[in-house]
Amino acid sequence: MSDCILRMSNINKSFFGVPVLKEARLEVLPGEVHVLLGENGAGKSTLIKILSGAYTREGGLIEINGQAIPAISPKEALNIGISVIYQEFNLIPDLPVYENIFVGKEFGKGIFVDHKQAMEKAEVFMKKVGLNVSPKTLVKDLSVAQKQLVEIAKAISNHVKILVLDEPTAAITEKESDMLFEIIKELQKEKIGIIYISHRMKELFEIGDRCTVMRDGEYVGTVNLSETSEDELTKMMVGRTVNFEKNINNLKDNDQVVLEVNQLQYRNYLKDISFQLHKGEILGFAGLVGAGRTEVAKCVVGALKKTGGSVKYKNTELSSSLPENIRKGIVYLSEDRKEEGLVLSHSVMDNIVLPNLSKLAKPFLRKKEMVCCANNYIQTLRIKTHSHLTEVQNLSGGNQQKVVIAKWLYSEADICIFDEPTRGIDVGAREEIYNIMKDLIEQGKSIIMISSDLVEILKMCDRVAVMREGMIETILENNADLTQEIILKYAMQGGE
Amino acid sequence: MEIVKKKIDGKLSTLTIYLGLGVIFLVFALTCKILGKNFLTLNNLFNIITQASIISILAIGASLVIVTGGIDLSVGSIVGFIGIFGGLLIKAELPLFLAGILCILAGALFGFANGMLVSYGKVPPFIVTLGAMQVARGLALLINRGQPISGFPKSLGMVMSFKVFGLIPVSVLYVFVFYAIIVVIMGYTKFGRHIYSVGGNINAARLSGVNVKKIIVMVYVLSGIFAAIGGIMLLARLTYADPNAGAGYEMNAIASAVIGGISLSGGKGKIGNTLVGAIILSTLTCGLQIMNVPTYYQTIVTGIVIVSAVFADKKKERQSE
Amino acid sequence: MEIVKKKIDGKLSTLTIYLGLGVIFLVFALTCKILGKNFLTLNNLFNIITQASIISILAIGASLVIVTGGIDLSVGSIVGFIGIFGGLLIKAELPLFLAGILCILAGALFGFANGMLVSYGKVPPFIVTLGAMQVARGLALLINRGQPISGFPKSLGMVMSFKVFGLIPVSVLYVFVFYAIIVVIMGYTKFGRHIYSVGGNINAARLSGVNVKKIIVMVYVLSGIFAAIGGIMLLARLTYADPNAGAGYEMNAIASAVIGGISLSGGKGKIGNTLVGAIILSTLTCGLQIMNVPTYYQTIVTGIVIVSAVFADKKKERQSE
Amino acid sequence: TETKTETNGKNSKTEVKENKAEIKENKTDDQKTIGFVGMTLNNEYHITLANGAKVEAQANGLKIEIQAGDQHASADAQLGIIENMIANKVDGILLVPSSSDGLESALTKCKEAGIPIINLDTKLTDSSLKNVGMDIPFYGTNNFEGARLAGEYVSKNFNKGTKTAILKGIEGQTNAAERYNGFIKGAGDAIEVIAEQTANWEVDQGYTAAQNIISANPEVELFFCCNDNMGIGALRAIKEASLQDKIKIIGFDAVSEALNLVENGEFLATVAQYPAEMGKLGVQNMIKVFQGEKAENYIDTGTKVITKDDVKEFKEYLKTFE
Ligand SMILES: Nc1ncnc2c1ncn2[C@@H]1O[C@H](COP(=O)(O)OP(=O)(O)OP(=O)(O)O)[C@@H](O)[C@H]1O
Ligand SMILES: Nc1ncnc2c1ncn2[C@@H]1O[C@H](COP(=O)(O)OP(=O)(O)OP(=O)(O)O)[C@@H](O)[C@H]1O
Ligand SMILES: [Mg+2]
Ligand SMILES: [Mg+2]
Repeated sequence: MSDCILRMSNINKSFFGVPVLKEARLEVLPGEVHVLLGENGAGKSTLIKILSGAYTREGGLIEINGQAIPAISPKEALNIGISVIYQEFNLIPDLPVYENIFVGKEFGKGIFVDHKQAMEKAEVFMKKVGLNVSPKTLVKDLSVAQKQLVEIAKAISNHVKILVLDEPTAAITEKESDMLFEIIKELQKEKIGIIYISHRMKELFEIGDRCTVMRDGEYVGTVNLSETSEDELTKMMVGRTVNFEKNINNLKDNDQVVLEVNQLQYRNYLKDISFQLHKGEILGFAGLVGAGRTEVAKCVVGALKKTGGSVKYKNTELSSSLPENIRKGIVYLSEDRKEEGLVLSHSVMDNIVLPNLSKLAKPFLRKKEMVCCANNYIQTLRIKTHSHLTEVQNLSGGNQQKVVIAKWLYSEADICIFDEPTRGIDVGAREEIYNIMKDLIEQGKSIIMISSDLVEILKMCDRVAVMREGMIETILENNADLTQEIILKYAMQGGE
Repeated sequence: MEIVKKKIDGKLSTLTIYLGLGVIFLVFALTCKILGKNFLTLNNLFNIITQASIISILAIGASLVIVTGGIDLSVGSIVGFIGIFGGLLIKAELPLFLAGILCILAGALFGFANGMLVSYGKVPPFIVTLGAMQVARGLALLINRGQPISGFPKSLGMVMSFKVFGLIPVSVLYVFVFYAIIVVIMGYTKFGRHIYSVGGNINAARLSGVNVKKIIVMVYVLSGIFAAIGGIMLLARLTYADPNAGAGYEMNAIASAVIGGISLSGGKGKIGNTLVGAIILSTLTCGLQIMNVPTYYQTIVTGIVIVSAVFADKKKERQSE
Repeated sequence: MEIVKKKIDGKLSTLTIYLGLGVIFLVFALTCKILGKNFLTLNNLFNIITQASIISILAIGASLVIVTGGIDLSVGSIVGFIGIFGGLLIKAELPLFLAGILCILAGALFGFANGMLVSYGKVPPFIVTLGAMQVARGLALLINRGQPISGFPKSLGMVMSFKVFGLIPVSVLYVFVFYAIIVVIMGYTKFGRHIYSVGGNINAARLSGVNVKKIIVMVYVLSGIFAAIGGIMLLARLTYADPNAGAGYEMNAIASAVIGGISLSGGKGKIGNTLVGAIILSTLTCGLQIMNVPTYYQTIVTGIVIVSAVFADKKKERQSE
Repeated sequence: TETKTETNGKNSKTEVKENKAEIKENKTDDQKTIGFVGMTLNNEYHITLANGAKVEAQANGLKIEIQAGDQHASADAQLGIIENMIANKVDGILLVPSSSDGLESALTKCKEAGIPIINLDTKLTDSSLKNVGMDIPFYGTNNFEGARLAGEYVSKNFNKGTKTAILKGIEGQTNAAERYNGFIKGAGDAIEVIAEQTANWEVDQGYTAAQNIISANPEVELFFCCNDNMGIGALRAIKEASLQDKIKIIGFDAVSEALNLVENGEFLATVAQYPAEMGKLGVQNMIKVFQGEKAENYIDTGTKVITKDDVKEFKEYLKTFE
């Protein structure tokens, strides 16, 4: 095709001598949403980073509008009109939202910046993406989802020819996703080429035109999304099909309450949170961005100091000491793997064993056992890594998330609170994780699952608590009648 | 409502440091009153700022470097080197103005070497500037074989001791002019905002199109230039060049920045407050000396007051836990 | 194959620092040979380690603190304080052993205060330990009115100068024993891994159930204890207590750690390499003094060699861009 | 020039009287205050100097404010102290300068404020005094002279070409240079300098430097240490190498430990100055200035090489200042 806006061909890239991209290809037409699909670690983000100049390629050709592009710096890429929302946030925590949106392309005359203009312009973009905070808010004070919205605003504020979105919806809910799709459709009209990466199969069909599938750094094929199905794509991606049926849980013990939360308060963010968790139950938490689900979880485990109410674990009041609660068997998997989940500069093994060192210290740590257990999880979760000693920051996003999951699985806790556990995880691996959750239930453990992915909530949970503006709006039984629409209605407007 | 409250809180927290300075002033003024000493006189206020002037100029450079997440240990030695270098130039009868320019160039050169090694060489700033500190001190000793220089023309002294309107020491003006400029640069220019972004998240800054290496080099160059200016000021203040001059100044400069709330992890802090930090340090020295507190106690009290001032400043952070 | 290559690469990169030390040794040995001086003798090797011994012990504490992302500027002053404090105790005829215990307690107390202010008080480590540095120095001067102490029993000197098997100075043994212990602690205990995690990502560590505040306090306490041990060693080495002793040691200790590859941003670094860093520094001093290089050049050469050594070490990082 | 300065002196005296009137209003008593600006108070020599002044001032019913720069002994710190003393309206200043020509700015400020100065210990250079147009009395001694005496002692008692190592003070300091030069001058060809290193006045650095010098030059016979501290360090290194019989040490300052070491033969000699005397004379003459009399212009407090023969006597003399 000669009229494509972007053509990448025969792209190679290796890290420390390990090839990651092997003759990878991608062709994008103007005005199309081109989906890039592949398992965790397939090389999608790497391909994108080569396009944006964040990495240098080791051979291959990049053409834009038929013109070959040499190796370029991120700044040059931006100038050409390549705008990228990276999978890992690239925001500056101590600068306000509006400055983050325009960093590197500040408004103003000569050397000076015009803060006022920047703020006004920022508000326009923020409104577009549905970010309802003051533009002066510091980015570090935002929730993960809000940060994602800042990234989107930042990307669309560029004058773009090619827009790349690397898992933009992994951390946001339906409402914001819909706004994003509106924006994308607007941009399509301007004949912009859009590359879209996501592991949420459902939305691909909603937004995408064509889809390129990658496996192990290689090009597998390109298909028209209107002519294919989820199963077919999954097969191209992981080489097998994956079932998507509702999980039916017979193990739930309604008489045995393991966790009882009563009138929990947290400053002015949470009001009167009350719920019970039963033995062998998966309790889902749904809600829009900023509804306060994360705060509930953090107050329960003691990562935040609650300002009122009580949390009872097996009929005894829980202290607000996090290490003590972890020892008792209540663990929290953070939604923010970069800030709170992982020590990025440490190895896969060190991250997995970190919460579990007490088990391994007798009194000296037994390295063999550590290696053994790390490799065990690398296998069962199929974490794609060179070895257990690889630094986590060198893993792909989804594989990093698997490390976070591994570290909490290994802790063998009684109550697991998983906050967006499958954020950025591919369909195949998602299934493994669901299976592991089922195993946990079978062992008599209980799970609270916070997720922005309603498909997953409906598939896994026994009951669903829907939150809105710091309160639990309702708790719904997950029976055959429950649909995404019902949950969304409660999340957005409340019960009335 | 809440937003308003938050705003006031925010303002207050940047005000804590001024409050701290105010309290220190008040305590000294009262104690001195009781002891029958003069503390709160206009002349003494000028003294305090003059005594803070050199450190506060160095502290500008220190702050910039710290905001990018680095550190500059070389400024004290550069002060010493510039004294001898400038001294030799003046002795060779170069016009003061030209000597000044050459000194600033020399300072910029040191800074440039530091910046290149940090940004392109990937050597940690601590090591680079520790090395530069030793090289500059060695050169200060070497180029005049360890000898101090004296006997400068009167005009040199006027560079620092001249009084504007016969009242305000010019050194006080330098401080306010430089700080006014740097506050504008940091707050209202692209360069300033880029410095914050580099320190806040270097990868994000790079991927957003900020030329991070250039920014880092420029910041070290500026630090070198301010060190040179400090060196010239010290030379003029003493009309004497000592190859050992400036030893330990880097620590005072860094301390001023950190007391003023510049975070050593980078990306954060208001540069104007650095001046307050420097003035707090010199107020302490001045006040304790006027009260004739024995030297040993002075050290102890200074240590305790610095920690207490910052401790008070962090009240909010402690509460937010 | 590739994995093997990577492993060797990894090993090599931790080896660069040893290589650097090797090169420095070689250069000195050859030059001294030519100049007809003795450098490569067993006795001189022991000298080098003995001369590095105190700094290398302090550098253990410095490294621990740096791994948590902090810094400890107070150790040099604590060395000075402990000299006078221990000296007074010994003069008061306390048994050496008991005096030693009390010194270590005093060091631990300083460290405890530092740690509490850093972890619970949220005061930046730089400020806390700068304050502690001044307080400790003031106390060192105060408790004996600025006077040194001398005339200690012979047995005190033996604490450092005793030779095991009539050959190996006991100070060399101290160094290796302490490093052996700390290498095991950092690599093979829960406490050690927790220290790394706190420095790597304090939030992640906290949410993983690490009691980060306790870890931070303990690390500063350890730094205080190692400073006290260094102070006792210096007292024994000189059998003379000088209230100014140890000034500037903190910088040498931190430099040793950073040359050894401990990252000032925390979470990373092999503590064993800190010892290599300390030995590099003392080899430089020793070699240059043996060659009788004039002081000016010594400072300059030391500065350049330190930067070059680390520059060579960062080759890989530069390439990976 | 002399007459000129005298009128200057008178001027300042009248100004002092005005100040006095002001102070009377503030203070309840008519006590005069002397400001003592030390080089540092972190070592024995300077503490003794300050104590000499303090004891004398108290004996005469005067107030004395003792301040000093910290370990760096910098001219800048002293300038700050003097500025603060001027602000605080002291009546006279005893100055132990950190360098002989680094305090011109400070002197000018005192002159402008009309505060009389007496210079102790380290002499301000004539060119400095000329530059600021002041004539300042000096009581102290000459470091060069003291070191030269030590050198002469060596040339009398040692063979020609004695292999000598010198430990120097902080590079660039006036005292350090004078002591080094004086010794070289006095010793002449009696010594062959085989090594010289800076040990920054510190005990531990003296120890390290001596250790390295000994291992590079086992033939060394004499250490001249520009202060006793470095000598104390060198002694440790020599003892450890069991070379006490072969290597002699000469120090400088006559601090108490050095005197003990001379007494028991571990130091060959040390050079004594009379710091307490300087402080005492300073106060006595400042009183004269206060009373409108002329201060003694120059008193050499003398230096002496203290050896085993006269160490007892010298210790007796020191006792009178305790
Ligand atoms: N900086 C790096 N250093 C070493 N290896 C890397 C680096 N970045 C990526 N890799 C490796 O390259 C492979 C591809 O990573 P990439 O991030 O492109 O995957 P991805 O397709 O985006 O996966 P995900 O869906 O999990 O985001 C992974 O195996 C990863 O370990
Ligand atoms: N410490 C804090 N300071 C300021 N605002 C806060 C703080 N903690 C929480 N908030 C605000 O409280 C709201 C609830 O955030 P939270 O992260 O719990 O939402 P959530 O339901 O988990 O949504 P998501 O995870 O999808 O973003 C957000 O608007 C967030 O900005
Ligand atoms: Mg990816
Ligand atoms: Mg959340």
